[in-house]
Amino acid sequence: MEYIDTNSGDDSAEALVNSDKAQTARLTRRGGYFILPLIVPILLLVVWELLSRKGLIKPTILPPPSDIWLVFVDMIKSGELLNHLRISLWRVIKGFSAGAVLGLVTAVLIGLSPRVERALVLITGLLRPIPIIAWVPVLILWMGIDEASKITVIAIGSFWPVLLNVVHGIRNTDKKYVEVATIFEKSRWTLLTKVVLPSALPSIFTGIRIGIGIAWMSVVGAELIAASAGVGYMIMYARELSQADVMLVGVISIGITGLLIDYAIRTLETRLLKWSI
Amino acid sequence: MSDSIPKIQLSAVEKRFISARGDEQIALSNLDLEIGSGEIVCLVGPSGCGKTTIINLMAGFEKPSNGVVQIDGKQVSAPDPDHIMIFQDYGLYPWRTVLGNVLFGLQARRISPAEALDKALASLELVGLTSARDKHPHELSGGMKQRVSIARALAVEPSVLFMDEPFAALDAFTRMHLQDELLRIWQEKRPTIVFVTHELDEAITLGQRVVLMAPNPGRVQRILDVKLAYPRERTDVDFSIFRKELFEEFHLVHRQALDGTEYSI
Amino acid sequence: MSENNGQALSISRLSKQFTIDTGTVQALTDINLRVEPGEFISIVGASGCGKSTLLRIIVGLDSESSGEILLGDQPIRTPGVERGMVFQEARLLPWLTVSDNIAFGCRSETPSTERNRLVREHIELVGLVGFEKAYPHQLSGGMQQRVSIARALVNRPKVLLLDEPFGALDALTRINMQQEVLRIWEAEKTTMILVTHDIDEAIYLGDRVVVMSNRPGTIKKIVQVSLPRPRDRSDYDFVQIRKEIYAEFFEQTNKPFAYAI
Amino acid sequence: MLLLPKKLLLPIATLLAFVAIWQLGARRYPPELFPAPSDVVLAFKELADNGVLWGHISVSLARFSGAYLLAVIVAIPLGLFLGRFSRCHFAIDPLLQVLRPISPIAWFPLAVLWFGIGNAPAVFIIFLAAFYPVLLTTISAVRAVPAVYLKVATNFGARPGMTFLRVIVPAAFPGIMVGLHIAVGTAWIHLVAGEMLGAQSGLGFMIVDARNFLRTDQILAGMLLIGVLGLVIYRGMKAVEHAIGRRWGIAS
Repeated sequence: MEYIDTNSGDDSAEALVNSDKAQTARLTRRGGYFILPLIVPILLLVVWELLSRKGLIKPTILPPPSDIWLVFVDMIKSGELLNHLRISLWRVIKGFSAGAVLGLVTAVLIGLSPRVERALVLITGLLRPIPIIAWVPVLILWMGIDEASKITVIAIGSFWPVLLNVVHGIRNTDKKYVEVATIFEKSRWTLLTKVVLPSALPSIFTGIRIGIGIAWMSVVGAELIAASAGVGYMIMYARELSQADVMLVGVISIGITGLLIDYAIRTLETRLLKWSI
Repeated sequence: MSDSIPKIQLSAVEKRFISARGDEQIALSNLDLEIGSGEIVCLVGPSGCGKTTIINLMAGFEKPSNGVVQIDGKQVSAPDPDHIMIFQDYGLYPWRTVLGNVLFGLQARRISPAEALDKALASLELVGLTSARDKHPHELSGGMKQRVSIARALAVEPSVLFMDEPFAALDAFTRMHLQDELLRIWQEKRPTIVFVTHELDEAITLGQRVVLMAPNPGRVQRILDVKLAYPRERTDVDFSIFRKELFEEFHLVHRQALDGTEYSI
Repeated sequence: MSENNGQALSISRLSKQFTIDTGTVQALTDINLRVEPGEFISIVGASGCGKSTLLRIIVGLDSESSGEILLGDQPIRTPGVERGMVFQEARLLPWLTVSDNIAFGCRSETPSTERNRLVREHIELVGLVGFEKAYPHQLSGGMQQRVSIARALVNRPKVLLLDEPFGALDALTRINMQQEVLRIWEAEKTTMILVTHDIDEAIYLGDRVVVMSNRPGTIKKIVQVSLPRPRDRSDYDFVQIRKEIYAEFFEQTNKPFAYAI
Repeated sequence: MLLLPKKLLLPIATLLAFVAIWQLGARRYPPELFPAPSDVVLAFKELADNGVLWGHISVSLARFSGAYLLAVIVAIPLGLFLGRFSRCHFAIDPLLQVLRPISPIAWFPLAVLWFGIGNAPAVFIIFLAAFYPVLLTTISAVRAVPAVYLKVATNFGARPGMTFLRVIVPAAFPGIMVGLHIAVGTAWIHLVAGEMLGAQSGLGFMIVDARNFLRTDQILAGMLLIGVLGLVIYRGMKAVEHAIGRRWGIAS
């Protein structure tokens, strides 16, 4: 099995982006940290607002920021937005937990036993490249249109990145550490718990981060195709009513929620991996 | 060394850094140093003594907080192709062949391709790497890589070579071999060489003068004139005398440095 | 502290081949060496002479060699806690603190009170009191290597193998660590086998210096160093021994100094 | 076939077992709910024979390559620019951070509103899916160029143009390649999503169409085909990357 992930999104990009904290620190010291990053978004919003006011952008196509804001506040007040978000999030949590646990267990088996790996290599090779969204129609056929099919889609989506990254982490355990354990005559169990798993932990986290990202993406996809609640449904429904403002509120809340989830996991990661700074 | 104007002159040079915690640290304090044309000067000292800072100031990669750094009587303000720095990690471009790397400096100078090729080949010949001209850096051993980087520097015929622990990543035998090579090349081209190292033997093998530095704040502890004729035999009694002298002085410096640096998290 | 059980390490007719794409490489040829209990042996050689391979065979990480290695009268085939090893990189587990790393070296059956005592004792031995809770990345290279030495010694091995342990440290820290190792050796009386490419280091530390030659890796010469410790590196006898060993490495190369100033 | 390498025995055996269980298990259900592997093969043949399949494949591939190329053409220069001028990057970064986690699928309804039904929304989605990975890896690849490369260039007096074209671009190239092949993966997924949601042609549409007629066998055939095609494109990309890396002496 080759441990690449067609579904993995841009994780390597993120790893690289994180590596230049020094530069950020330098800019911070120059005082640009708070001002610079605000200029562009504010400028953009002002131009957008002005163009809309002057009638250069049709509000049915792209409503002005102020309208979007009002709709946003309305939807928060009525509880509608949060309700949809809650439903989507809950689906993600259920689907992701199932997919991640399954992925972790399979990965440990594959990582530790070449035999298991060889047994599974062709099947995984066949199933893995199928895009998650392509599962939606057939799962709806099999499991009906309610929760089960959506959760399964999410589980499939999160299963692969977790599996691949954990296997990768286990495989990439530095041989030098394994040698140290060998010299001290450690048992296989000690080797697994004290050496292999800790050293795979960064990869496990990468898997979890990508997995949850894909889960969040899949829930939206699944809800767009078939659902009666959730953010994806909210956007789809707004489209039928041609409410561009509601659609934009939905899209932006998807972005912000995704950002928050990622932030939460990163925080957890830095807590747990304080040895690897 | 009885020249009229020194090749490199540092007067009352001071360098301060702001550390990550935000407090100011003095990397170099009030440093005066003169280096003659064609001289080999070795800077040695424990980590944190500012030897790399000095060489970066001379090469123009950093600017002094106070004082003046001059080469040929002109103030150093930026890196100059007449003063080439050789780095410990070679700085070779992995996508270029050995020859391509050596050509880089000549291309930057916009020399005609034919002339550039001649110069590059001559330079490769000088370091004995003509046969490896079409290889890529990843196919070479550490010692060969460093020779390529020396060839790249020599190709532009600089008057000064700055060498920042160039052989530190090599094993002891390769290192000695390259020291001999460097002396041979110096013999032929006579550039001024400023050489940073933490190996005492290396400093005594190469340097006409050895500048011993001490940390906290970085300063010159002592300048030792190594009055030994080249070639120097590393196992000669005379060599050992210098070795011992430097060693003892160094030990002292090192003791002080250890208290400050090694045991700090 | 503990006396050595008086077991000599004897290597006889040891050879080792590696198979690579282009054929086989003779890494070691007919190595014969007897290391007395409590002795400090230094092995010097250029890179690629098989000196590290020799250590890896002794510790049991490389197998499939021909010949025999006996510790006392027990043949060595697999790794065992009676042989400790310190590598060039400290190889500390980055996710464990200093104490936990040293404790990792303890035999699994060691009861935890005993384990704590051993860890404390060895942290003291290598002079790292106060750093018990630090993670490896917070330590300097020299300190990491101290932890690694403590971890290797915590089982009171009969033989401690040191594979270029200071190769990655700067010259000054290296000198400091050499003195440390000497101090520990004098305190623990462990048999030590040190592999290095630093001739000075070999002479400074060893009772005997084994000079190995390149391809095929074989023992070229064994030089007895009967200087009292602590040794003075610029002492006349030291310099003479240095000269003798240098000659072994530079004999074939016709002098590159065909010029004079 | 007779001299099958031993290590292939186990994987093939498990695959055969998997297919066999599927075949046996499928007998107990009606084929429109749970088709057997043989049904899937037949469905595939049927689609191929009546010519529908090739049309969908070529439409999908054209859409995919067009949108992907467009994304690459926009993202690489932008990434090189933002990577080189860190102030600009710093100014624009928060915007990127908020927009990036929005799955391209979520833009779909808006895209339909903006561009109308048809080709454009699908292309837009694929573009977005490829754009971010390429942009972000390019930026970070430029910023991750080792300082010593730049120092050497400055030292030899290389002009900014030469430093950029002959040092920064080649040094960042391997990183950019990583972005390019990641983008192939994400873009391919979103191709299917885009076609399922709104297009009237392509492999994604083919699946939706099959669902509307309850042709589960065709759905599965379509899924497998999409998977295999995606894998082939992805592997091809990797091979190109590897070949270039080797030529440059970067990959070992």
